[in-house]
Amino acid sequence: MPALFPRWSNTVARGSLLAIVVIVCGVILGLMLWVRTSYATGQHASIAQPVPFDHRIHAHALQIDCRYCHATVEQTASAGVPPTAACVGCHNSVWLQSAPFAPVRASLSSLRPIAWQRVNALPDFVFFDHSIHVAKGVGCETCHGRVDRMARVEQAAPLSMGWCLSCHRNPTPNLRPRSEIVAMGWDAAHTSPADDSARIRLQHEYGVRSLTSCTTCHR
Amino acid sequence: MHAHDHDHPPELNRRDFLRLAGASVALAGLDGCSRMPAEHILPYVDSRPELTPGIGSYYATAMSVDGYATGLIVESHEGRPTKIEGNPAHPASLGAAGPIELASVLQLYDPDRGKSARVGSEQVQWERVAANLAPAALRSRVGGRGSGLHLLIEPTSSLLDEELLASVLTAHPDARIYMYSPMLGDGATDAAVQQYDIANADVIVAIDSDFLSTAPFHLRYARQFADNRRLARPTDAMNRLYVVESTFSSTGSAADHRFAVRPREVTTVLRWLLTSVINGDAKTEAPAWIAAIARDLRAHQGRSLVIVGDAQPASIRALGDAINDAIGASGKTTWYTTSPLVGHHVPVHKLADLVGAMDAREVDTLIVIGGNPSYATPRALGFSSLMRAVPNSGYLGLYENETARDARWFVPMSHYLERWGDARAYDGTVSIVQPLVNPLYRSIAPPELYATLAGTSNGGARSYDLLRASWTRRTSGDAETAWSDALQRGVTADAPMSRVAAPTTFPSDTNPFEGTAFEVIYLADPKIHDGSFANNGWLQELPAPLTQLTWGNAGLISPATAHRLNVSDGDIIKLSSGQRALELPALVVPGHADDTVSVHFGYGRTGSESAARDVGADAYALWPAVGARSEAITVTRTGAAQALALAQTQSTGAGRDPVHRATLDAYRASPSSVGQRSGRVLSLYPEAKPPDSNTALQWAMTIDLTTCIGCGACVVGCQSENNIPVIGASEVRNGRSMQWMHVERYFADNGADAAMQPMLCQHCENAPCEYVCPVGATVHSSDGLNEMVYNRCVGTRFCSNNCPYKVRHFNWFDYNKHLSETELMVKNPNVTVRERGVMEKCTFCVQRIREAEIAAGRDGRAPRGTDVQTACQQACPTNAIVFGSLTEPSSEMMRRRNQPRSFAALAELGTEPRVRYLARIRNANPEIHDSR
Amino acid sequence: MTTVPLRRARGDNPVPTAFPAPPDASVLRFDGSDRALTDQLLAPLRGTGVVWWVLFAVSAAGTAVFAFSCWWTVAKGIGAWGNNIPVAWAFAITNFVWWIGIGHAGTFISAFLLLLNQHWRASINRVAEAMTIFALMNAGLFPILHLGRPWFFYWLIPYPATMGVWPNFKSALPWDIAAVTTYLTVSLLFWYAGLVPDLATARDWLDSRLARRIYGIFALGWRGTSTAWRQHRVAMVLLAALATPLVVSVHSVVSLDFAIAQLPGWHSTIFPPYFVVGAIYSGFAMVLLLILPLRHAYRLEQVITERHLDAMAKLTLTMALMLTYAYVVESFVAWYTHDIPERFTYLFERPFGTYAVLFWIMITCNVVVPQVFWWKRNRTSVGVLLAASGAILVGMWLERFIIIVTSLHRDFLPASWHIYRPTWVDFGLLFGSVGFFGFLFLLFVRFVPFIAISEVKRLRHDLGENGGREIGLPHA
Amino acid sequence: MRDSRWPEGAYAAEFADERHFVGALAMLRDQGYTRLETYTPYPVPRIESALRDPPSVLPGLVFLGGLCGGLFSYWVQWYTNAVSYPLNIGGRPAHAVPAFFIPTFEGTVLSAAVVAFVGLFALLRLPKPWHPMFEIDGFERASIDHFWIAVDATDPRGGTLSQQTLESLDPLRVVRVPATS
Repeated sequence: MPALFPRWSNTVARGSLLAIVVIVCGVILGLMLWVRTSYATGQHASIAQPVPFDHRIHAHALQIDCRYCHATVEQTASAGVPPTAACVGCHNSVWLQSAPFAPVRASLSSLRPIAWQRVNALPDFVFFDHSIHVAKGVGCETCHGRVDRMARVEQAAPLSMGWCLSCHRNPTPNLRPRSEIVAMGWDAAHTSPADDSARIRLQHEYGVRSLTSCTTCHR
Repeated sequence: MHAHDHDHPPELNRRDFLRLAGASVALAGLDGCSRMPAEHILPYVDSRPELTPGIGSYYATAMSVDGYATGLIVESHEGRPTKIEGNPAHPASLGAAGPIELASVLQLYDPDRGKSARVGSEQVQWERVAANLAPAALRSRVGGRGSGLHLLIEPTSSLLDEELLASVLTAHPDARIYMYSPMLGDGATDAAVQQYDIANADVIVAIDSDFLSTAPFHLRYARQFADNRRLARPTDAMNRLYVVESTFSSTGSAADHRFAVRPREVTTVLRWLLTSVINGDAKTEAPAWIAAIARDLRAHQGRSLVIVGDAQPASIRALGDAINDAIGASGKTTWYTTSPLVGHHVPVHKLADLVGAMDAREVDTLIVIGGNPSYATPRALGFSSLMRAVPNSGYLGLYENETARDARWFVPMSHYLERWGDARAYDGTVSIVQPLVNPLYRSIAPPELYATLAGTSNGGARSYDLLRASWTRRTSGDAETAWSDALQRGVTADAPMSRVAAPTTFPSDTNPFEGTAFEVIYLADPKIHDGSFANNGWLQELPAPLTQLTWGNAGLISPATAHRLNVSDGDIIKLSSGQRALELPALVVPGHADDTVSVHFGYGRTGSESAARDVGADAYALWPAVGARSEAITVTRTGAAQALALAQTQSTGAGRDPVHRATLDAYRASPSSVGQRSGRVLSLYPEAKPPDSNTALQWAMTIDLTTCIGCGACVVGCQSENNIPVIGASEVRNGRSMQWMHVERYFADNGADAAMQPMLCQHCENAPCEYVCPVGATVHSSDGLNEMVYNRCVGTRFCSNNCPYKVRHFNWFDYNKHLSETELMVKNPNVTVRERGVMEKCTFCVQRIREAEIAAGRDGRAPRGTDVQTACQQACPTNAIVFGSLTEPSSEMMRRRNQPRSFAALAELGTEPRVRYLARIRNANPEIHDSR
Repeated sequence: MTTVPLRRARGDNPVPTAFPAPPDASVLRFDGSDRALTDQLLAPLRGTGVVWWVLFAVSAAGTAVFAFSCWWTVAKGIGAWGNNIPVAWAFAITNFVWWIGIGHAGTFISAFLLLLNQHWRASINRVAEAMTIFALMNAGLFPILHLGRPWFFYWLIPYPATMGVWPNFKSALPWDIAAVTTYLTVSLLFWYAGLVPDLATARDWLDSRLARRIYGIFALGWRGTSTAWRQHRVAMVLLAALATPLVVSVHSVVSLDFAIAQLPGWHSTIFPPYFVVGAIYSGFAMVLLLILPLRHAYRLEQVITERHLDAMAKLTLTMALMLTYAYVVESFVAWYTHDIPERFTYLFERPFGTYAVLFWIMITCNVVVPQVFWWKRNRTSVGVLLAASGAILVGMWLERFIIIVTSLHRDFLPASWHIYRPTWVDFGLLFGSVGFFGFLFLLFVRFVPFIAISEVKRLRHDLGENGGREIGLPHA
Repeated sequence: MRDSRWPEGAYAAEFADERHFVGALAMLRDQGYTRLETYTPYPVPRIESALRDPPSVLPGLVFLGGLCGGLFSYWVQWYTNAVSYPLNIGGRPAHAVPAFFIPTFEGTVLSAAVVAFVGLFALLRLPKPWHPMFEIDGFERASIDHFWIAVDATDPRGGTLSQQTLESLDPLRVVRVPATS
């Protein structure tokens, strides 16, 4: 009667042991990496809006101030999505007749708002306040990226808690003069040591503190 | 409709809320967990400066209970009212609000409200009903002079209503108007009401009067009462309150001396007191304490006061007037004014007259406006069946309740937050009632019905027009400015009611009933009043003052009586008198009068209100007659039993006395002995660093147990501000109450005294809950808050075990799962709605703190401790709760905290709470030793 | 019984020898060939009788109840249990502590006694170890099931999360995780390492080629070379040396779940030793409850002799006395503190309060009943042993229940006091977990050599040959 | 393991009795055989005196394993609670030595135990489902009640002589064992 197992089973046995170890570690490691990818965070996902509003035209070409549409960014928690009326301000009736404006027309006639898709979504237990960040000298660009280069607005930052913390622990590098709040590409243009010392001055001027208490954001 | 708005700028502001509901719900943060659905952003269609998303807006309005208005400020988010607060400018509020007012915002969103008009069982538009109510149409029924037309209205003090009712009478000269509410009884139609000035009364004797928590104007009285017993220094003056009552009331708990007497002894006490006051120390058969009180009253000529409860018959209240005359109180601390209720320009009749008319088949058309007479009348009166017999009966009300069931047609009435109107406070001050939202359902306001009846409109009239018209009519000078001013301040310039002489009634000289075994006393419920608020979960779940009973009523009896009847809490007893009988569970209350059973009205509802149905027992079934305060009764033990939903199962402090108490004299003798017991404990760890007050404010709270009357306003205020769910009777019975603020009650062992201790998270600097949490879901903030991070909590519940105050509450189930869309709208968008399986607890209203900080940051200034008021503090009628920062020594909070009588709960554990209590000081009369 | 002190056993060999000193022969009375011995000890692997099937069906049903109760809890929420505020912990944690405790005897017998050269352990350590593992598997389920949001249990483990937050190691619960995980892992390794030679025996002894292959895989190709035996012995002694401190540490850590809280009835310095004793105590009871039927069913009277029963009973009695001491001291200290809540909990609430009946049942089971073991006759009477063990297991469960619930339901502020009443789910989980334990144990008995064959053979040759003179002595 | 490399196979002898087997083993040693291996159903201490083995390295490995485990556990706690996100928890210091002690202890024991277990089978070169000895019919009894001695065919002393030497010890039988690879 031959042995229970053939010669080559030795190799198989050790191979499979190795495989088990590798797979288990691999799965855990893989998950940890995956949640950090943009697939998981929704970064740079292209989101279609009911109206093909192009920030490149409005923010870049026409140089319209962000606050013209996002009017409440300096007063309230939410930056504010413009009321349909705001479009009509510039887009006269002739313009309104074109196909892309159909939702706008519908909204005006039905008095129902345009259902924009949310791009930068935070969980409901996170209370983010635009006004205070703006007041403390954190620019739009810092979190929203080069909106003036986006045909469709996309989420520029991971919006993970770790990401928030990185700035809340050390806000100074992300400060800029309030006058430059809406400026695009400002950070890239201000990287000299002089700018760094300027930022430190701003920190004192604006009374910027590192806030890492939980209830700063969770209430 | 939108174009239409522009005619009415003030109303336009708060219209489009249903349209916004979607966005609002999304903002409210209904899901505590991190799974995120694709969300829509719904901006406004047209820009409106006064309605900025994310900023709460505040509007002044007024709510009437039994016709007496309390001025309120209502917070509104994206067009949906979420929070009620008192209006400091209003005499009946002085900034405070009672449980009923605070909870009324939930009633607005009540899914059980009547949603559409009907005739018979057929759903119709209001206009259809209105057509039949036009004078022409109606005369064919009720005769040319309208003799067949009878209106039964709930008490109202609205000038507009009175005007329109007058015009109804012009259209139907012989029509009759009746005004009824069970709590006012026939008093509703009295020409005069008695006013008190508590602020200037140093000695107060309250006889069967809960003037601090249920009487009209109680918020004002409570504030004035508390202001005279703040004791900033031990040597400060302090007023003195004697309470003589059968049922232990909030007022009783605030008393310096309380005497429990049987209802029928009230007359005796009054007569004794009268004699003693008049005859000085002349010999009477009265017990010593009567004489002592009399001396005290006389010693404070003109600065003393005797209050006899409104529920007592006029003949008995007349005795009180006599005493007040004798002690020089009349004209100084008490006086009479004309009643603020309608009836001065239109004749209003008593309910009895209507019943008579219905009996005599004289009623063709009966229209009931508000109230709920089919339920809230003595069953013996048979109102329900009489109403059914009326050929054409209609009901305008919030709910399809018992009365609606008896009415041929029904029209939903607008909630006061949905309609325009006006109302007088108890002292006659007029306020404009302005709506916060468009009616949720196709409902109308009484003025619109009156206008229809008067023929001034064919049902199309809107109360806004009617009000503006009437306003312009009665305002001399610039009506517009006066109008906008009235809207902003919440009160108008109108003069209060004029003083009148006391009504001449002859004091009764016979006791109502002699030598009976048991008596029953009927009381307005401190939570749901006469039953009109029975469908309000916040009120039903609010532990009743002193009894701590939720979701229902009980027959309250004294320990001695319980022993005599051989019953204990929950045993069903049967009260019967002749044909009338009532079965309900007994509840033993120390300090209750012996051989007396107290029963509260408002329970045992059978209407379409789902939350109210079958909760408690219906006292109206036993009530002998309108206005009856008490009667002789036989009490038997049925042997059945029922578990009561008690929020607190222990009645005394079990020898631990968590509340520090002392008499004023003892406190003055040695102030330090009353306050803090030291609480240093040894630790393996180095001494914790004192919190850094340079970088941040250090939040703290001080609660004065001397002025706390246990009314529960703080509890409801907190529930409303912090999205605390309603969990129902069975969960309360399971000990799963969710209220972050709980007014704990400790009876003295002899029942003579009851101490109240509002218990909330103490925000300990060495918090025991924090170091046992495995995931750091509860940690300390740099400004000294004990933070609870719902979204980090995994629900080990270790924190609750280690919390010596047991102020943490756990979401055993998903308590928000089955809320209707409207109920979701009452949620505060600035507070996370907690999901199943997480802990929650008082946060010191951290959302308000952070908003204040952000606001300060926007303005580039440092936040101040005084920028923030917590919800409980705001609601408190007696200002017993103050909040602020340890870094501001001059603040009221710190000044109180530094009083010698301040102490920390369970200080010996070394938890270093940020909440401090002020010991309960009673201004005892040294001459009296036998409080009972 | 004679023991050889570790020092003498160690000699110049870097590790202590695992071989016992000259034993008295009463621990093994098998008079047959090694072959016969193997045949008897491996018999269950060839199939079992109807009794096994009946028990299996019962325990399988229990397992189903367990599964359903778990599902119900997760589906509905912890509200399905009777827990409330103040009694936020109740049955689940009681079960957790109870099962962990039961586990301890296994390690005590297999590791602790191995170090102490208690030769008689050879015939019961495998069963004891298996019991430990199954008890721990049960215990491990409860804390997770007990969470309000069990799906986030991994937040208690330190891993680099995108949230940037970590567990709080000042809390006793992460300590628990560490302790229980360690304990379960070490027990498993110890058990399996000891099992390998017997799996090899099974592999070589069975007939069906498939069965032999299956056992062969788990035997890892063991062939009993001298090196293998030597290293194996060293490894076993090392593992035993590592497992032994766990016997003390694990339940000490569990006791800290309570002791670090400041609750009267929990906040007590005596807790760690008190819990350890209680744990081993309940564990012995469970071991007895398991081996007595086995002994009868597989006619192992010659392998598991009266000497074993006697020794077990004596140890049980010892534990009972130590536990009694702990009870007394607790109450004395409470009285001595003059602290009102402490006195209330220990001197009033427990003996005379809401749950007084349970308290007195507990005293009877844990203190009174084991006193029967003062008499030799009782120590060796199967009936008495079974009855006493059952009583002790009930008593120990009640002890944990009383510690947890009576302390919680009336603590500092009377206003927060509230009674606790369990629901059917609570009972479903308790009895279900017992069923699940039985389920696993029956499978073990059927498919795994439940007596350490090689050790027994070794033992019996030590007994057989020259009075075992040389045996267990160091080798040059 | 002495039997893991048999380039030219080995000679194996089977014994039924422990005494006889031990005696035979001693005899082989005296004759100068060095590449011996035994197969027994249970540990036979006297083998070790016969074939002098070096002391095991396992204890050393286990000590190192425990040390690393302990250090790592403490480091994790210190880094997470005191460095990465220090929080004010109940007024206690972020670096709470007494608290960190317990997980450190558990970490030590855990890693030490894992090293002991893995180390054992690594040293024994297991798992190894196949071995030339398994090719012998009836070798099964080596784990039940029989004792085997194997001499490497390349043993300097023996070589082909081994067969006779083994037979001279009068075992149950002597068999030729195939090479290992």
